[in-house]
Amino acid sequence: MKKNYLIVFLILPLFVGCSITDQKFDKMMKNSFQSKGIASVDRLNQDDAQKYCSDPATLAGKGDPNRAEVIQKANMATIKQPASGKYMGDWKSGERVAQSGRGATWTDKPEAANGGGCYNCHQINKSEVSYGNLGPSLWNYGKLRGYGQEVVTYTWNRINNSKAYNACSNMPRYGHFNLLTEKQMQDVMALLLDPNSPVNQ
Amino acid sequence: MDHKRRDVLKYSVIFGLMASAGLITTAQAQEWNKAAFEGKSLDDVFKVLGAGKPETSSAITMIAPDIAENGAVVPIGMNTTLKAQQIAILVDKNPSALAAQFFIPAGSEPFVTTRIKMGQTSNVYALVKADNKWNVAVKEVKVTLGGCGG
Amino acid sequence: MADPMRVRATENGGVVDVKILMKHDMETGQRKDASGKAIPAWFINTVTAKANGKDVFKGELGPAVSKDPFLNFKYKGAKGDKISITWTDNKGEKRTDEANAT
Amino acid sequence: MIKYHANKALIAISLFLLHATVAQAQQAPTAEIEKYRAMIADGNPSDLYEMAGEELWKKKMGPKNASLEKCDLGMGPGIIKGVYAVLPKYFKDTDRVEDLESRVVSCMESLQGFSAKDIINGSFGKGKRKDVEAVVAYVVANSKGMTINVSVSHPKEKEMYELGKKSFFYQAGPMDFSCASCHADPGKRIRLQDLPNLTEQKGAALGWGAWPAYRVSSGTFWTMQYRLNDCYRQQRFPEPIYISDDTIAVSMYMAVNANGGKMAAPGLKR
Repeated sequence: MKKNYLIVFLILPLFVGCSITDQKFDKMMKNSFQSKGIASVDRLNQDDAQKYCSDPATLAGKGDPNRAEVIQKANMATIKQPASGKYMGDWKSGERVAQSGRGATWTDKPEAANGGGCYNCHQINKSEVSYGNLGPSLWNYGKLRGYGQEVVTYTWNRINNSKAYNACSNMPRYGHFNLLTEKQMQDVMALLLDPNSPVNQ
Repeated sequence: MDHKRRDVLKYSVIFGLMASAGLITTAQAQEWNKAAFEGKSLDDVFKVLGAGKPETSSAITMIAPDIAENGAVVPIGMNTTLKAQQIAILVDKNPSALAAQFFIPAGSEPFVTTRIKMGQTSNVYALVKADNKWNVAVKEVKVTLGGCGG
Repeated sequence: MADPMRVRATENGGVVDVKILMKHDMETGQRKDASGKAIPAWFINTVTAKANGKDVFKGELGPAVSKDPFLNFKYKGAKGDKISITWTDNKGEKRTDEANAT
Repeated sequence: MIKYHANKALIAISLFLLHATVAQAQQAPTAEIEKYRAMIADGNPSDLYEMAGEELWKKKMGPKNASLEKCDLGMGPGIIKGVYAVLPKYFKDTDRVEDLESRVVSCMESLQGFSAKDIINGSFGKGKRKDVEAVVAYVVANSKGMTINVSVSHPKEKEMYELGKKSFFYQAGPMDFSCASCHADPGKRIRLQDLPNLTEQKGAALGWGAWPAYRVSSGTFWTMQYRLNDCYRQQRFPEPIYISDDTIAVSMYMAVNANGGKMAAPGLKR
């Protein structure tokens, strides 16, 4: 292990000019954060996708496409289809999940239910005027795309792990990181894909 | 920049002491219509104030936004051509309808603005007593959820 | 002791425009602290304004008035008027500050 | 309207079209929010913190019974006017790049004898930290309207900027967020709140130039340190330590990007 690190330290500066900054950066991060509540410092450890998407060049569209594909495949492999085979829950509960932006911060209790925070970034039901635009509008989601199994599976997968389709998607991986329960995700599915949901009127 | 404003300010503190020394009457400081503020509904408050069924008046202009970015601070005010003696601000869907009331002596303008809390989207009323007659104006203010919501 | 308020008064065409900011938490009595205990109501309930000793405005506030309350009113007056604002809260605490109309 | 085909391009196009029409319909509520902001702009309760801060600046306090009037915030001892527009900056005596809050804490320690460690371990709005916040309000108000002009001429300033940039893009935590997730594109919003693009001058000037601010939702005055602390909380990160290098580095990144813009703080925010 130690030997490997040594080699990396010796070789890296030849290729990457900023490795000194990298070491200083790691030290700075280590010294600048503390665990609080459920948010412990190990949250700063990055997985492959997070590493890849922390490079401004990647965000500017100059990332390595092969690496992106590897990340997408790995994330696709993490997605579990619902054990019961049931994709749709109750759209009314789904609306509540979409409205709430709570959960997973150091002020949240571990046992408290998380929200999806969907309206933070998406238009969903038109009657809610306070919505963000970081993500596309989901108004008439099912009405526009149809209610077929392919749409259902795609939507389920996107909610579970958006990085399966786009390595640097801005959408949280709700299933992958257990941010939402299976039932909550079924309810959000219904909000988007139940023909009776106000979203599809 | 702000220094002009600051110059205007002169502190004179220690009012508790003045009150206890009888320099102001405590009765004067403590007139507060408890029953009106404890009224739950609009009608409760109208009743306590003796406003009965106030008439809707176009002579009252409400100063309020259509949408409030946060319910903790909603600017509400009113202006009127009526000779207002008393002005009350009420919020239909707050736990207690009356937010504040104001008394306008002769020589003061029939105008006031303040900022209130609103728990949810609601109609807001400006109730005005002028020439011993009660008038009212209404406006809906939408309260939105904002930020990350966490 | 209560914190000072900020009083600004500007005369224009014989009308003095008075703007007041008061430092107060305006607790509604409906919030709970971290341990789930209700925080008791604590709010300014009366505000009186005098110009050169004469009453020019009176307000009765409920707990639905925002934290750090703001009030704006107008009266017929002149530059140099001495404006004195006093608030009282439901615990009997008081505060008076003064400003001259400019 | 459009029938579903298992065709990603079609989905993309329909999303795009939908998005365009939605953007237009959205203008109404945001325009109303602008009106709301204009209505509360006059009468910013941060004035009350400013007044308290001015008193605290001049008041003799602490184990050394001294005021802060000899504090060098970056333009020489006691100079307040315009100083917030040139911070963060490198200080020789502490051999560190400091933001305003870090510098005020340094002065409270060196001039007044208070323990910086105690202030760092404290909480926002409480104890000595409350005094720092009031002093910040007072100092910041004295740079209102001035041009942001933060230096990177010292090597440590340059380095702090680079570290801040790296941190700005550092994605981690259970929601995969970095500062850049929300603040690296123009025209974005969370709910109805505009998200300034902090990677370019115009957005950085808007963002950096508006804080510290009185926060309407909590009814408190938020310094930049408080603002950043809550950004990291919402990012689902662990807690940044008060006036730690990371918080100053990220501030440095935003401030330098904002150079040339106007300092509009103390602001009034949702």
